[in-house]
Amino acid sequence: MALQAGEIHALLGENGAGKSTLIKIMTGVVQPDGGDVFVDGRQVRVGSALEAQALGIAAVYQEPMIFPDLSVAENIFISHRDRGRIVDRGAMRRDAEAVLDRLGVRLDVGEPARGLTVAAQQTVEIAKALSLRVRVLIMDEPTASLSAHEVRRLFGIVKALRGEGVAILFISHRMEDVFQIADRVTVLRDGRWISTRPRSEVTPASAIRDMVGRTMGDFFRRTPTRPGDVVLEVRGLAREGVFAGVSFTLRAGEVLGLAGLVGARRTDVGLALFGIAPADAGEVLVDSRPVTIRSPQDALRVGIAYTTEDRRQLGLVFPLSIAANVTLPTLRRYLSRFGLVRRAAEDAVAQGFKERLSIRAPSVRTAAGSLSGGNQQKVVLSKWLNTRPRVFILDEPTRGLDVGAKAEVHQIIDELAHDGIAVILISSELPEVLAMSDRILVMREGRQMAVFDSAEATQERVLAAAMGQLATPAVVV
Amino acid sequence: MARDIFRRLVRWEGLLLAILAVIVVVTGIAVPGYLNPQNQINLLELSIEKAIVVLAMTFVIVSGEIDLSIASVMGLSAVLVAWLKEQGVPVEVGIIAALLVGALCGLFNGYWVAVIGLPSLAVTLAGLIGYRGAALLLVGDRSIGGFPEWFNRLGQQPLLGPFPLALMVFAVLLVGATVLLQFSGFGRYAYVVGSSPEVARFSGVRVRRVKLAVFAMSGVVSAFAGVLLLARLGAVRGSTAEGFELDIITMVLLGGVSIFGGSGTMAGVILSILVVLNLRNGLALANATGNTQAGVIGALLILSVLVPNLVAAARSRLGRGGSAEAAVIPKLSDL
Amino acid sequence: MRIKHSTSLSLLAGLALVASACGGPAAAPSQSPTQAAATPTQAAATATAGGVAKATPGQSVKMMLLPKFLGILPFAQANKGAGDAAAELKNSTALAFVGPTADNSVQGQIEFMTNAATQGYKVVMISNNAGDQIAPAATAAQAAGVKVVAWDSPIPSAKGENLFVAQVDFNEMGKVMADMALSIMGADGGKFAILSASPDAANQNAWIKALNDALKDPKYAKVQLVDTVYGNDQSERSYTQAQALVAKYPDLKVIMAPTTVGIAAAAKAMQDGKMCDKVKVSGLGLPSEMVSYTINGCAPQFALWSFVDLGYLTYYTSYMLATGAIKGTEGEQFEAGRMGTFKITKDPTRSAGLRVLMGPFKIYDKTNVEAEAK
Amino acid sequence: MTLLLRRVRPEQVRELTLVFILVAVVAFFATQIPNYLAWQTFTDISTGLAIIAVAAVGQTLVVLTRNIDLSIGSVVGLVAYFVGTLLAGTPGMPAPAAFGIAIAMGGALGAVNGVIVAFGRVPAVVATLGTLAIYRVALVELSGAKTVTTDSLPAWLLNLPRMSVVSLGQLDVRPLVLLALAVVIVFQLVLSYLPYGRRLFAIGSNPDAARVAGLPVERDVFVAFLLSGALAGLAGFLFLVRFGNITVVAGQGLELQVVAAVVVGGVNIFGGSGSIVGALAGATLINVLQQSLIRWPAVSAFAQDAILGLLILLAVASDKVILGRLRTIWVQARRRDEERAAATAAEQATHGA
Repeated sequence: MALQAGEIHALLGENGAGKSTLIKIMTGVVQPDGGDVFVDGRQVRVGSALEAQALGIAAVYQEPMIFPDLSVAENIFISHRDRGRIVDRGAMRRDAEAVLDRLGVRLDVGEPARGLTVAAQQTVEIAKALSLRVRVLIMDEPTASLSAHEVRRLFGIVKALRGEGVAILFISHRMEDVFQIADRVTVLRDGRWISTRPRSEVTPASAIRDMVGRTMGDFFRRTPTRPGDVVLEVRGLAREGVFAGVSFTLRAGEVLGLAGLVGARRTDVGLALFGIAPADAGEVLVDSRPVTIRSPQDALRVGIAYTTEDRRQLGLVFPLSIAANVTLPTLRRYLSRFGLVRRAAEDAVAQGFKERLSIRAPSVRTAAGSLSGGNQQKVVLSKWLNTRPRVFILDEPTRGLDVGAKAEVHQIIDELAHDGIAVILISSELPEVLAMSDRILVMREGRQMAVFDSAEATQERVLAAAMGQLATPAVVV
Repeated sequence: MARDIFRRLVRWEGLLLAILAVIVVVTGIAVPGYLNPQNQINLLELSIEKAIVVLAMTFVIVSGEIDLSIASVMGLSAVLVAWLKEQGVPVEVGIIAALLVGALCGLFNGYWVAVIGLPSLAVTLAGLIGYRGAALLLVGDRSIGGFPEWFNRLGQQPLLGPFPLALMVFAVLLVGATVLLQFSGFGRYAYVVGSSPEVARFSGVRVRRVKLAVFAMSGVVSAFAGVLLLARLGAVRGSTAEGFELDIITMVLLGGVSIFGGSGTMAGVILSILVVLNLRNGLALANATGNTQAGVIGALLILSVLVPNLVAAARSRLGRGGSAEAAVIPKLSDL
Repeated sequence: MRIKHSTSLSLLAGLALVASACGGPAAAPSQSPTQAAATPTQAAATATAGGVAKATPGQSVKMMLLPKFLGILPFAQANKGAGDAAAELKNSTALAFVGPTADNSVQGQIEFMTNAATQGYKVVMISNNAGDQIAPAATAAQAAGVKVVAWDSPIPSAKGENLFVAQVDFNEMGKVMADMALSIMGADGGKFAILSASPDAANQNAWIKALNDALKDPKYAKVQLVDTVYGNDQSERSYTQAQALVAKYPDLKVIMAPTTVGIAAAAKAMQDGKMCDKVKVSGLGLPSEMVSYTINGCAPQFALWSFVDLGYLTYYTSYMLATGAIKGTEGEQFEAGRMGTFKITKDPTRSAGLRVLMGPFKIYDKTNVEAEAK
Repeated sequence: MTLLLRRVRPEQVRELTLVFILVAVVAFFATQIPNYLAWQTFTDISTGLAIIAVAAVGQTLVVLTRNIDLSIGSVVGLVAYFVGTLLAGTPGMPAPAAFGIAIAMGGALGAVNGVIVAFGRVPAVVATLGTLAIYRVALVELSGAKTVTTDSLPAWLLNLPRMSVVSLGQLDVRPLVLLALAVVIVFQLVLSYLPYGRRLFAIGSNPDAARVAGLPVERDVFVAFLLSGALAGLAGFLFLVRFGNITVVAGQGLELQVVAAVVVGGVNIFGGSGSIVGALAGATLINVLQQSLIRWPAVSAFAQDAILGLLILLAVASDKVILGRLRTIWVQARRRDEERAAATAAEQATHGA
């Protein structure tokens, strides 16, 4: 596989196809078993991350590799060797702001990265790669956490870099991204090279065929359901300084999409409903009865479940087995009279989910951390489905998943609706929200801008609302 | 990867088992009297209180915290029983009071750690000083002895066959702790809270409650061990059990429990207790000074991790590439 | 030096030997086998009451010298004395000088005592740091045929102890300290404070008690003891405690430290604080550590005894006890090589126990300290 | 006030809360202890603090990288003893040589820790618990039960603690204190302004990311241990200077005091955040509490430790509470500012239109 200067080269492949390993080899994190790497025609050995840097290879990882205690500016410049022997904080701040400006992002560069959202953290990663004099830039799912607006901005930068002669290896599960930006497309499958073709010769269908080795249907479509009774009613929910005035109702079997740009505070609404960061004003009614949710235990009691957007940090206990993860919120059900865990029962229920959601793992005793992203997400879903929720909040459930896994998750969401569960879907991928939701609530900077029915929702209208271009907030309940 | 972790785990406990076997065989041949059954009982009995607290400490460390105040709680409980006896309170009542105070000490630690969110190192360091101070406050510069005959006998004479009470108590607690850590819901929570407290919180686990319980348990068990120590020694002073904390933590860590929480098994800890006690006894019988004993155990602590790591690194360099990840830091396998 | 002592009365008077000496009725029947086991079977034991027993050199006796911990001078000196005695007595089994670490002293001593029986030791000579906490282990060792001879610091209740080889008379110690305080302060008297080892150091506590008793004598009417603080036998802590005493009592005249670590640290603290003119330091000290302070007047007077002699006498006594030359009963007299003749008596400073008193004190001042420090 | 709040975030001034608590403590004891606010008290406490402070600086470097160095007490003892013996044997040795040897020896002992942890991948607690014992054993074996006595030490060393560098009336600033202060300042600057210092934060904050970012993690951690050892060696030298009499128990238990200072000083025990100044503030706070308690006539020797434990806990707790409150106030102030800015911007936009 060859990567040319001034090209954007897309790399496609399902999770587990070997993309991440390829990145790790190129950035010197692991050593190859065989084969060679050439830079500018010279054979090189990328023995360490440092050597990769010297060769001008930089990577933006799918899971942000940030330093939570360092400031944004420091995160950007920590691995720079050319900034003199003494750290000039003022210059660093200015330069950091300049780099972020190129990305069109405004962040407080003095703030510790700990407090940033995943999206912002990823932006910092990109800024870090940009700030190094890169010749080869590897981007692993850079758009996964960005909203459409930011994606456009990013692509502008990527194209500019291409113009400067930088070779860009672009890895994404979003077909539309790939076709919008890539010059050439390479597909990997099961750790093997399958094909490299100019974009013009590739269609989404052919790419997917190469990736999965079979033909797949179009983007997912919901099967219609008949909504049942109102399960959840939210009136004027607010958390001081975070969001305010969120109101909606949700029926059994309905999917409510939460759309908005980064910083729209959608996740915070989810966290408030789940009791992690409780709301301090407003009312929540479940089955028309007012409830107080001050903790996740409260939420679980009334049948609200929540899957986090940060699967890596907050989703699973990696060293624990699949079964133990699945039963974590409901462990009490699997205890014998003496408080011992009934392993057989636990395994049985996990096995059930393994089959139902086709979790690919050797057994339910396998450590959750060893699974691929898609399968991890299915374990997370199993864990919460096992609480038999009435309301299921899914925060970015398909982030970082490949097409196959994504489709499976969509399938699951559809089934949830059919089973009469009320679903709140938080997603930055507008097509996903549009395709999956019955209604779409659009937020902007902590305020509810509009609620659309799926019939009246279009990409343009939602985006306009998310960017605040509606004259008055239209609240359609 | 899971199998890999499992192999690693087996390797860790296998390593300890191998070390134990070598110690027993070599000492058995070289040191007369070592294999004598009475000696085997002695070597356990001499450190049985520490071994008991090791069990509780394992829970604390697995759940990602540390309790440095254990030795001071042991001292305080022993002193309390003695002081109450002086005030005319029967020893039986004194023991119950000591256990209660132990639980309170543990809950007090737990409150600041779990509810207020202070680092356990700081809190229990304050406890280390404070609880010892409370013991000193009660006895001052005195030594209190003269306990009822039944109490001394329980601590100093064999109860059943050649086995003293404390040994049997340890056996029971050992089984209990193993079941609790490896097979119960509480143990599962301890691992989860230690491994990733945030995931636990997002999964509806009452993290605070788990931590409070772990600290309370640590307090009660330490207090209980303090009472057993009192019975064995027959007298108590302000300094009783001083400095035990480092020995106890050493045994837990050698057992393969990660100081960062979330990993380690009771089997490893038990093997570690046996390794340390047998080694110390073997050396002592061979006329090694306490200094030498401490040095050998210190070296063992380092080498037991270092040597396998170096071997693994060498192997990965010789063989095909791959990660030079630490080989024997045991991780939690399929729970 | 930390020597443990307990003020509490013992329930059991201990050995039948001791019990008969005390005439106490409390001797438990369970102790009888101990006596049987401890009684030497050798017919060679020929000491008669009133006569002076002599040692029979050349016998093989496995003996252990167990200090509080290893690594400090006084115990090394005692080991040297014991080694001298072993050479004189031609004991073919080498003396074991083993001990715990300083931070594991109590627990370590109990372990060594328990293991001694397993190892087949005939005598354990212990400078006890565990107070009465060693008693059960010592009693068990005796039951297994081990003689337990305490030196430097006894087992307060005398339970599990055959004999105590005392360096000086503990009551005498109180008077010596009071005298030193008075002589330093002069006839006008004044305030002084004690800087002790740890609060449960039984030796120090016994001496402090003796000092308090001694101060009741009208001779010391103007000598006022204002405070007792503890430096835990650590230089760091003792040093700051000495500083604090001066801050707390501006008119303090003497710091009395009955511990070698404490006295040196206090002297250094006064010297560093340029306060030697105001506050003097006294107590128990090693001449080699104190010589400069004595010469420059920071610590004009202090006392100690010879640890070499103590080790020598302890070894001699223990050897004779193990070989049956003496039985370890009250009133026996024996000859201890170069040190002359000693007598086993009741220990008047404890409620039970037998004692061999070495003595005497040596008071050091400008005139004699340099010679001794060499 | 708001301007200040806007520019400075609470984390950056977290040491101030400790200073505030310290002032409160001093004010309290001043009402309780006669002649407490005397220069003599300052001299006594500051000189004693110097040793802990120097060791705490080294410990901070290590803790920032998500490691810990428990061998410090033994290193201090071993170096103090070794250098003391050396000086006793060769009285003509110049002061800088002794000073250098102490640091070099400490550095060597620290390097052993560093190799085991950074390259041998042994968890730091395990490694340094081991060397804590081993270094102490080395000291006991090395000593042959001999004590370093003040008498055998050269005069310049004995005079050092009595000297005053600055003497203003009753205020004496000892060379030990100045040296410790210099160490604190130098290393605070290293942490703030050298890339190495920033990397220590990065490594402790996220070791995986540090590796991926190409930071020399192993080397940096190794150097942190080496520095910690070297500073412990320096502390050992100060220990020798101050106490003169060095036995085999010298420095025993110092590691707990140092770790306490660092933790109370707000250095995160899991790495990534903290400062040298904070560690100094922590050390000062604990030391002032200790020293004040033994000077407080109202409290018996037996009650001191019970109170000390409680006070340390209260200090740590109030630090946390105050800091949390400050953070809230700061966030609110920031938000108001932002809203105001947004309003102004909107206004300008309308005017422009």
